[in-house]
Amino acid sequence: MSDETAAFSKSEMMIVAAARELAGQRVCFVGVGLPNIAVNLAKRTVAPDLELVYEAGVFGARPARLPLSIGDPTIVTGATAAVSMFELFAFYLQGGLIDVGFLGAAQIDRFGNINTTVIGDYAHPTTRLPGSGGACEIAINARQIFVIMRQSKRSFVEKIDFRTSPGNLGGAANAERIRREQGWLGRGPTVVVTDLGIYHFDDSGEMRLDSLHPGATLQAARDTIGWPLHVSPDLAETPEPTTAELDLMRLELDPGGLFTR
Amino acid sequence: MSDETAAFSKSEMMIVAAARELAGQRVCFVGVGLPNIAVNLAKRTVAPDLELVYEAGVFGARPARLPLSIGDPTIVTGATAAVSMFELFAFYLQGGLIDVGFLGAAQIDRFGNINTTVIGDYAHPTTRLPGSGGACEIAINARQIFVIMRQSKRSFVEKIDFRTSPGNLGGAANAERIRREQGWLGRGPTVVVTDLGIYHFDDSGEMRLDSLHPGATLQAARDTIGWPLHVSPDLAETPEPTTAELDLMRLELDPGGLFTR
Amino acid sequence: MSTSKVATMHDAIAAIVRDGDTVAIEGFTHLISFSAGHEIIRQGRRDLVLARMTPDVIYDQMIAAGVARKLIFSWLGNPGVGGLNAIRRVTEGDHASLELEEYSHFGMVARYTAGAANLPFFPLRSYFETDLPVANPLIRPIESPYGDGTVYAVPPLKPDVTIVHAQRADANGDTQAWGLLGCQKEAAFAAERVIVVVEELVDEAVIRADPNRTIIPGLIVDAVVVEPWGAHPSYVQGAYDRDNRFYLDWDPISRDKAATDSWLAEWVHGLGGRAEYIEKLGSGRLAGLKPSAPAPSGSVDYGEYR
Amino acid sequence: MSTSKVATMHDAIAAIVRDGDTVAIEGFTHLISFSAGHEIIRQGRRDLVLARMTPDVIYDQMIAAGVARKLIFSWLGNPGVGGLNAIRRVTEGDHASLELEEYSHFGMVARYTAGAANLPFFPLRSYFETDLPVANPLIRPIESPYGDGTVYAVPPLKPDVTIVHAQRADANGDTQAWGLLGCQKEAAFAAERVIVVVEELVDEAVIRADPNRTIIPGLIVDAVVVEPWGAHPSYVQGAYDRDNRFYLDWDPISRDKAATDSWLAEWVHGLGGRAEYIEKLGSGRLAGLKPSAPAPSGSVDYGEYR
Repeated sequence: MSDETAAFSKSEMMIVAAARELAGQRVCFVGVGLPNIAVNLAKRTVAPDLELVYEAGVFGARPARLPLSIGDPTIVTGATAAVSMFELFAFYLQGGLIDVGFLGAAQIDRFGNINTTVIGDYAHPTTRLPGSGGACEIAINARQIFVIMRQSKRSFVEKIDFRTSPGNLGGAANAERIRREQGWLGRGPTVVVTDLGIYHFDDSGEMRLDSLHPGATLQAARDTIGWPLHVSPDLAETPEPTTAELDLMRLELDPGGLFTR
Repeated sequence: MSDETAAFSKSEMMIVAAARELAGQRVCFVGVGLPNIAVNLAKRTVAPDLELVYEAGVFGARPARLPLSIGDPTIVTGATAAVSMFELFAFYLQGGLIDVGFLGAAQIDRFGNINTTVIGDYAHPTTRLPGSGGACEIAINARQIFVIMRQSKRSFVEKIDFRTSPGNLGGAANAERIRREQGWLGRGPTVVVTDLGIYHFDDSGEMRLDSLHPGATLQAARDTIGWPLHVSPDLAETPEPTTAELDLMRLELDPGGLFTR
Repeated sequence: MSTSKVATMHDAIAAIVRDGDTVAIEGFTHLISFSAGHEIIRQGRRDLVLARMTPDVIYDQMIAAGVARKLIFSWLGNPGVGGLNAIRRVTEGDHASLELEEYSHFGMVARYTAGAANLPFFPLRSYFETDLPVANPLIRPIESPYGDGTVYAVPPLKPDVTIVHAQRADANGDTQAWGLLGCQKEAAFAAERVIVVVEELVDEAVIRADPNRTIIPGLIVDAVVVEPWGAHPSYVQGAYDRDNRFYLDWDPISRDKAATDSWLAEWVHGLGGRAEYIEKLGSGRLAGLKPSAPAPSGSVDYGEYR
Repeated sequence: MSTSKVATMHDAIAAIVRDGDTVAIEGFTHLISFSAGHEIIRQGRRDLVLARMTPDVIYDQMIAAGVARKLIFSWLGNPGVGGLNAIRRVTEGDHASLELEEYSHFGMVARYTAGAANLPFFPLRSYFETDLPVANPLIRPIESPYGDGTVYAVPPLKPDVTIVHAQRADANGDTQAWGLLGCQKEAAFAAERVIVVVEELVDEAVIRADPNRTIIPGLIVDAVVVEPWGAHPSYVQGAYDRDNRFYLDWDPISRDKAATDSWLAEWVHGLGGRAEYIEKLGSGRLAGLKPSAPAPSGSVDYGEYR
């Protein structure tokens, strides 16, 4: 077991676990960084018919290599459609055609509300983060939201410094009412994949640990989360990455190990 | 004189007079029917650099024949740009890029307000007309409006049955205030060309006869207009169509005589 | 993704268009699916709400055939010819039996855009100081939140079915068109169900070779009907011209109810579908509608990036 | 119409970009006019309000050079690499000297769209239940006139100058681009003045052969600058790839103010223009950025109609 777990990195496990959650999904809005490699891995494994949508204005991308960033000529060549960003955000995203929006975060709270704007005070932040990009509208309009990020007490916090992208707000009841009243098409966050495990959201709209990655411990999970951890009564262990999954990441998607080391 | 006037039709004189008014204009929004042939004649005579814009979604049309209607494949082939109607109406027209909007009308009043919707009561009209099409937004957003239509007591009326397209509203002062307050980019109607003469608008925003076509009389003009006619103190006579203008209409633009008879 | 959506017009209309539906057959003078309109008549649909910027001859025929209870439009005419006489018969005087909901062209485009974008309204500068908001109370004023005046709003239009004709699509419904694009993209994204009728069925690779040319993704398409000449008597850029004689001939026919009914009996009910219609028109008539010469766009290079 | 607007980058920037202007160099990862940004630095413009969805390395360089007083944006980063360190130096902590006006991507696209369409606002479903309207009071709620809830509005953005890079244009400024189109069309129509920088100057006939490919008409263009490789280190679909090494190298350089200044001295102030920049980069570096193979779009037929 230890040998085998030594055979893959925590990042690789995280990416593989995120990719597997996409099984059965049809249209996925791809974010920058980790989501980019996780979705491209899913497309090559559990979800070959997955339609990749890039906010840059591409539907049905067939990237011949792992895109270098959120925009890359390889996502256009051979795609079904390359459209203006107005059309992408208005008709595809706000129009309700996106099944899964994949987001990263600098800070997330127990209800899946996300901060990617600032750490500290908005006017004089200690750290100025990238900001919303498309995250704010993805969180509101995609049918469901997957989050992929590493755990730490700095990122899994009791209270986020700035709400860039709404999750389950103050809890499920409140969130469902507001989403219904405002005519939002999305139901918010459903999955959070970290370097330690896989979380889903319980009836109260709060994050619940459903699966621990091989080698990860409950204690490690608790030590890197800023609120009392909810653990599923039937906590599972995440199946290890397969050789096929590892080879795809290492040989094809990320030979440089930019994301997987 | 009578021989010469016999050498062209009233419609031909009307179209030629309208075309000449386009001298010096740059971007013209082309309407259906008479405006279509007048603008295409101007492009071949007094305004060779005129950019033809069709509401169907064409900028910089180079029609190889007189377009059969407001949409025609000949306005696309060889054009500068073929765009969606959203882009045409939002960016080109409402965005303020159109110098002259050319309109026809079923009814027009002394202030250049236009009706192309119904004759009689709206719910139970005696005649159901085509409606606005793009006329309502052309009247509001084009920098100035040219009107081309035949005179008759039925069409030049004291009160129009329905205001489809705003002109000088109740008069120039009122119209200028509203256009300024509402951020309209257009200044409204500036020219009306009929089968009898050429009208411009005076300081009060009312139609004034500035030129009578050859063979037309003041009496004829008065008999076919539903309000006390304002006549310019220095009333001119419209120069007759040249052989070149007539040949263009008869041999190239409208060999069938659909508009010119 | 690779499942074929190719269907006959009969099967597509039978499965997708239902009595009472709001149906938009869009295409601004260009790419008008007369073929789909005729099949809707043939299958005897009733109580349809027909939406279209320019109802054109196809809606005059459909309304003459009694398929519709209401018309949503912005310009009611036989382009370049005159009025739509069958529609006038049911909208003028005390016989007015067809419900009308009327906008301007930009208002209709804005309605489809709001529908496609899941917006509760779309703002535009039209309508101020006109009688249109009186005639149609769905055209409503809205204050700018920046204190700089009032504009008008139109509500979203979300057809149950949008039907468009295009030059080509693949079996998945990924559709490309060129020439006048009208509001087909907006009308398709706004719709619950979409039927695409094409001149030519092409391999997916043809579509993917020029992704900027795609106007409708298969993602929102329910059926692909392959019917060359399906837009006659309207035109298809690069394929055939408008059959203007047809538009001119329709004027006297449509002025007389009996003549209209017998035209429908002969050219719609009397035929099995577009193939028979084309055969009846005759190859001579069609040959005269071909472009006088080709006008190639030329090719651009997207480049391979591995 | 036939008067040439072709100018050198030096002359175009000198004539069109003024101190204090709101300037938008748009292009979403694709077609970013680094060349224009460098010329603006070289000519020492000051107090600019820089607008751009993704400020990217070019605005990090321009802000490091001191041309800007304010930044309007939606995503602040070095795509695929990390942060924009020069901008962070003037936006973090008590040194925060650069004014920020922040939206989401759709908010920025909507602002340009409202600007291009002369609308007083543009509605969208973003922002509800977020802190963005608190951080930016220009993001305001607006009630639907149809009684179905509240959405948010953003105000129009009308740059004094919009600068875009494209594959080709004619001497009149009629511009065609393919691949990612971002919001260049909206940003250009929204602007008072427009500069188009192209890889290739083509005859008007090339543009007119494919009117659906035109994104910006010469009507709104003030200058056409012909500069192959003008978008390096960003990419041009079909012409060259993103120079990722440049984006990676910029990270350590931009972390150190002195290193940043010496980079600007060497690569911007020390050079006369893009031609010298390209020569300094070296043909080997550029050769490695060419696509691995061509990927032709294929040609479509518009047809001649006489």
